[in-house]
Amino acid sequence: MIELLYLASAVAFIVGLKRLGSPKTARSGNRIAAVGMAVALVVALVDADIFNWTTVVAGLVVGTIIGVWGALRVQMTAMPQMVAVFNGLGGIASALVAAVAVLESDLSALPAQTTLTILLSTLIGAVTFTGSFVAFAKLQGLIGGNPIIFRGQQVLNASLLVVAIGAGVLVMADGNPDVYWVLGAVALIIGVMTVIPIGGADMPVVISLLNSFSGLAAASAGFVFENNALIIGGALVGAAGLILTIQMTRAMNRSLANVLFSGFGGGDAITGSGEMSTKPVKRATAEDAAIALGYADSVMVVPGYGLAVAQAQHATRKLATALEERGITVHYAIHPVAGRMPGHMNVLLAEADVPYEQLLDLEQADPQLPQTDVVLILGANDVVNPSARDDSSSPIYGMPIFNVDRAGTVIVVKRSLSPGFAGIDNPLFYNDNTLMYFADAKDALEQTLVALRDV
Amino acid sequence: MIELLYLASAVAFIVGLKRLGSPKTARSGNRIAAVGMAVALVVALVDADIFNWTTVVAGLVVGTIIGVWGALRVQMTAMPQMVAVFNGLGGIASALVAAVAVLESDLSALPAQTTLTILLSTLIGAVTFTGSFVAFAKLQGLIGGNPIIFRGQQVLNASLLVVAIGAGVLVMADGNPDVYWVLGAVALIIGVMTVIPIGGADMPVVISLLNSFSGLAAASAGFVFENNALIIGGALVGAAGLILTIQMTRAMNRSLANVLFSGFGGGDAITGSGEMSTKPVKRATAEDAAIALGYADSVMVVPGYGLAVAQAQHATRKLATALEERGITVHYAIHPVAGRMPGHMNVLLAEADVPYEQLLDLEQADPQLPQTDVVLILGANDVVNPSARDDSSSPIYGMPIFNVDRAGTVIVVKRSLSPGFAGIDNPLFYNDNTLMYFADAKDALEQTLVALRDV
Amino acid sequence: MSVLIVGITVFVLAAFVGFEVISKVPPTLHTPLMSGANAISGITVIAAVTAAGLGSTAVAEVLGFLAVVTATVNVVGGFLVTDRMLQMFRRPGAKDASKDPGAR
Amino acid sequence: MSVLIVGITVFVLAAFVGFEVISKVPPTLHTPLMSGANAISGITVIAAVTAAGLGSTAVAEVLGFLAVVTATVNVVGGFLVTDRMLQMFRRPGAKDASKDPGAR
Ligand SMILES: NC(=O)c1ccc[n+]([C@@H]2O[C@H](COP(=O)([O-])OP(=O)(O)OC[C@H]3O[C@@H](n4cnc5c(N)ncnc54)[C@H](OP(=O)(O)O)[C@@H]3O)[C@@H](O)[C@H]2O)c1
Ligand SMILES: NC(=O)c1ccc[n+]([C@@H]2O[C@H](COP(=O)([O-])OP(=O)(O)OC[C@H]3O[C@@H](n4cnc5c(N)ncnc54)[C@H](OP(=O)(O)O)[C@@H]3O)[C@@H](O)[C@H]2O)c1
Repeated sequence: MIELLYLASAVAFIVGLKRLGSPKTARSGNRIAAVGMAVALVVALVDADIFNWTTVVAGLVVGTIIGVWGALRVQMTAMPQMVAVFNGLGGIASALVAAVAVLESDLSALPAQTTLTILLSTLIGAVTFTGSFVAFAKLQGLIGGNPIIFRGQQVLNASLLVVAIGAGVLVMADGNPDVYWVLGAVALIIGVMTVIPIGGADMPVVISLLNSFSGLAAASAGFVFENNALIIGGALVGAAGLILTIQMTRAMNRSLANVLFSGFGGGDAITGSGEMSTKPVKRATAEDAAIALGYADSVMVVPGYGLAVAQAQHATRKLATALEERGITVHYAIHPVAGRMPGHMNVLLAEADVPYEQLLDLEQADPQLPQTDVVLILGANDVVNPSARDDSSSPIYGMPIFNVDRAGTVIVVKRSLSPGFAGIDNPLFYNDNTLMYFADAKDALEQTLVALRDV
Repeated sequence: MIELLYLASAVAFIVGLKRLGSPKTARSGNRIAAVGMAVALVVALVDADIFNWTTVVAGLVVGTIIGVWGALRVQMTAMPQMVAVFNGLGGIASALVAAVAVLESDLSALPAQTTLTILLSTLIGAVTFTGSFVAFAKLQGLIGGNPIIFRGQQVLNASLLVVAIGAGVLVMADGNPDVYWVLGAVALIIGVMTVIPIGGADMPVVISLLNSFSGLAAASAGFVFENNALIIGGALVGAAGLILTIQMTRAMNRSLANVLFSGFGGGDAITGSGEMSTKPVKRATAEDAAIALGYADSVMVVPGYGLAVAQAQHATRKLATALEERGITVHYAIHPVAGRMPGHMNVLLAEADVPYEQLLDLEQADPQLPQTDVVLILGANDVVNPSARDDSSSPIYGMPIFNVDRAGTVIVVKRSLSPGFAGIDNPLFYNDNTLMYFADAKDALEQTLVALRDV
Repeated sequence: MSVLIVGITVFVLAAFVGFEVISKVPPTLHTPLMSGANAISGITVIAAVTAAGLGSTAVAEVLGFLAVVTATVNVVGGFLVTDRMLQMFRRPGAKDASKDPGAR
Repeated sequence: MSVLIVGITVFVLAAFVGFEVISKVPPTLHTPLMSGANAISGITVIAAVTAAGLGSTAVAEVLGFLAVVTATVNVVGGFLVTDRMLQMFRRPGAKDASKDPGAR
């Protein structure tokens, strides 16, 4: 019976995952999976012979409170970070479980396979933990988004790995618990070391990969406790997470290896900022923007991460409406990786009730640009950076972009010349047909709206 | 170890199935699955403690000989029948296995679940057996393709089912072996009764469904012998077969229920043949055909089952080449269900090295027909039957067809006015712009080729 | 955990794999795929050899023998005939088929 | 059949399901899907409660407690945050997303 209920929850996970893959069913899918989880948990509480209930219940309560609190107060723009945190906690949970198993049992007495799986869930769990939190820190801006690379890094990582494996072998050999803790510690360090050299812009990919890891950690914990629900759930996430990761890298047209080992996604910020201030740009005021927009026939709005930061979606909608009342056609060019999470822009603009027909994706919008009079770039940078097209030495070279420089006039609204997430300079800003309007996107839009009245 | 090898072969099945789903990998997929099977069989021979080796080896040898012989001598056009036979044999094998288990063990002593799975694999296996052979007989033309429907059929089938279930319950209750044999016998009858009311044209769908059944039978046998390789393999085929069946019915745009219970696919042959000879048709000779074709600018060839019967693919190619030398553009309109198995026409024409670019599928060819001068129909009937479009009472109503009647001239090459697989009359033949050239497709083409010289 | 439960778990998972593994298949491949799957269902040959192996009575032995024969025919014939079908798809055939899903 | 073997079998099958179940997902759904999958990986909470339950030494009990807390955060927070994300996809958003795969 117990087992059948576990199986049922496993099925719920499968169905949930499948439904999560398509927009219409996604939400129900998430809920189905949640129900499956609830069932599994209840079964576990009934099945496992629990001595210290207080600990368990207390843990559940505390965890629930933290989880709910975290999930509800996080802003849309901070979601990826949040997922990173949750994922890291899941990872460490598996590691801790393994640790308890070590404390409670005599390692040298355990059958080899159990020891092995204990080591695996410790290793993978710990790596997931620290790795996820580094990813969080990078996304949150607690540490710079740029790849942190230093001399002898490879060597260090290699030796760390050797130590970890060595420790593992030792534990397998003479079940010495002390060595086990060494392994755990090293694993934590490995997690940090493998993520810091990866650029902030690639963190979502990293998180997705670590997510797959936490699945594997759970599965190994399943082997330790001989629980199929764990094995199934873990294996599911392990595999699904991997596929998803690969799909993500494809969306940024990169390979997984390239993401992990190329130190891309933070670009060469130093030289970037070096050039920046030097070259001259055409500055624009609200009035300039209003005139350019007011007398255009067609306007293409390119929203980016900055729009999210400024929470300027409603202001954008207002300005667009005003322009349309003047008989100007307005469209929005939504880049697949604009913002900080896929669909970021769709979510924001949907929130402001922007008509769905006006949202164009890469394939639709780019061809229209040459016939577009004015392109209004709101806090976007990398996704309109021509060096992805022209400069084969650029770290984002090959990433599909909006070729806005082919449009009539380009108005860029951002607060400064500072780079976007890829951390690289943007030649677009120095073009003759580019006007730089330095301001917070929201303020800029509101002032332009005012100025538009007198145009 | 044993188990791991079984698992490996199960994985081979999965990979094989997946690869079978895409043209480039299909062949390798089939071979991978075959290897998996070989492994599993060897493991079984090693693992199972076999008393009478002679029986086993003899069985394997005889089976192999028959299998090879059958597979090699069957013609392309008879493949579906062959699959039906193989499938039926697989089904009965599972049933026989269950029977042996009954003979060798005391039913009343067995645990309930074992008895249940024994009954299941008997029931499903036996139904698959007779059902498949009826399908074979219909495809082979041993019995008429038309649905065999008689008064009280439903009642009979219902009562048969009741008897079967009743017998099952009895066996479960007091493990009486005699009742078990009754169940087996009834199951055999059920297989016949459920398939005879289905029209010949739908047999491939039925076979596919029975294929899914034989998978389930194997899986239940797996439960009886507590063998996971069997369970996995069986469940795989059970599920995959079901999906495939549904996809097949979609290709004929029908629902599975409609296929199974509508008595479609043989149509109302009586009234069909009733009308037939009465109405007048325009007869054509080789010369007429040659003239019509020779002075056309564009010709669309619509091959059908008759082309396969006449093995006229090479003759077709020759005529097409002759026409092209006259500067006439020739295309082939390949209907998804033309012939007797999906891809039937592609296979035939590929055999005659017809240039791939000239093969158009439904979506491509149909829009071109109104601009086509001459449509040459070679042994096709149902796929060009306008009543699928016009006559909502027609059994094939709703099936997508080539609207050849919208082309300039239609030349139909077939031996008589007799109906196609759906067993219904074809209004097309009586249209004013339709020329009926009554002959074997191959002869017709060769004579037309000769006649073409003097045009 | 009882063998039955294991069996059920394995069955359910395998069924899911079966459902998912068959995505949109071009009609050209329906028959070969059916035929290949059918050959796989011949896995029952494993049970057949076991059954035939333990047959003690004459009847049981005959039935076991028949089981082995039929299952073997299914396996051998099934894979062979599938291979023959697929053999017919030269590049054009294959190309065409691979185009098919896009077309529908 | 040893528990280990069963585990491996189940693992392999589940992995296949995981691979197959994620077909082409529109980029708009990458983040929610990742988040949902992450919540599922919190299944380790089952092991956590078991571990916390059998903790005899103080250390073990503390670690067990932490395991339960972290796992629960992962589960509860994960599902909640996913739901919040998906909530943002009103019809337009959804429509757009469902269109996406076609576009690429
Ligand atoms: N969508 C995804 O799934 C995803 C995931 C991971 C990484 N990424 C990466 O993130 C980047 C997205 O490109 P993007 O063009 O959308 O953003 P971006 O390249 O990161 O540029 C955002 C720009 O917005 C400006 N900005 C910030 N706050 C602002 C405010 N309040 N008002 C106005 N402007 C503001 C910033 O310039 P100032 O500071 O000068 O204002 C910054 O240059 C790409 O590199 C992509 O690869 C995307
Ligand atoms: N492709 C599949 O997967 C599949 C599977 C199952 C069922 N079906 C069904 O099969 C049918 C296929 O349609 P179809 O138009 O291809 O074939 P059809 O409707 O069955 O008609 C075939 C025609 O070919 C003629 N014919 C037979 N031998 C001939 C010869 N030697 N020379 C010239 N003509 C000959 C026959 O007329 P005469 O006897 O007068 O010559 C017959 O009317 C559809 O109903 C379809 O649903 C197809």
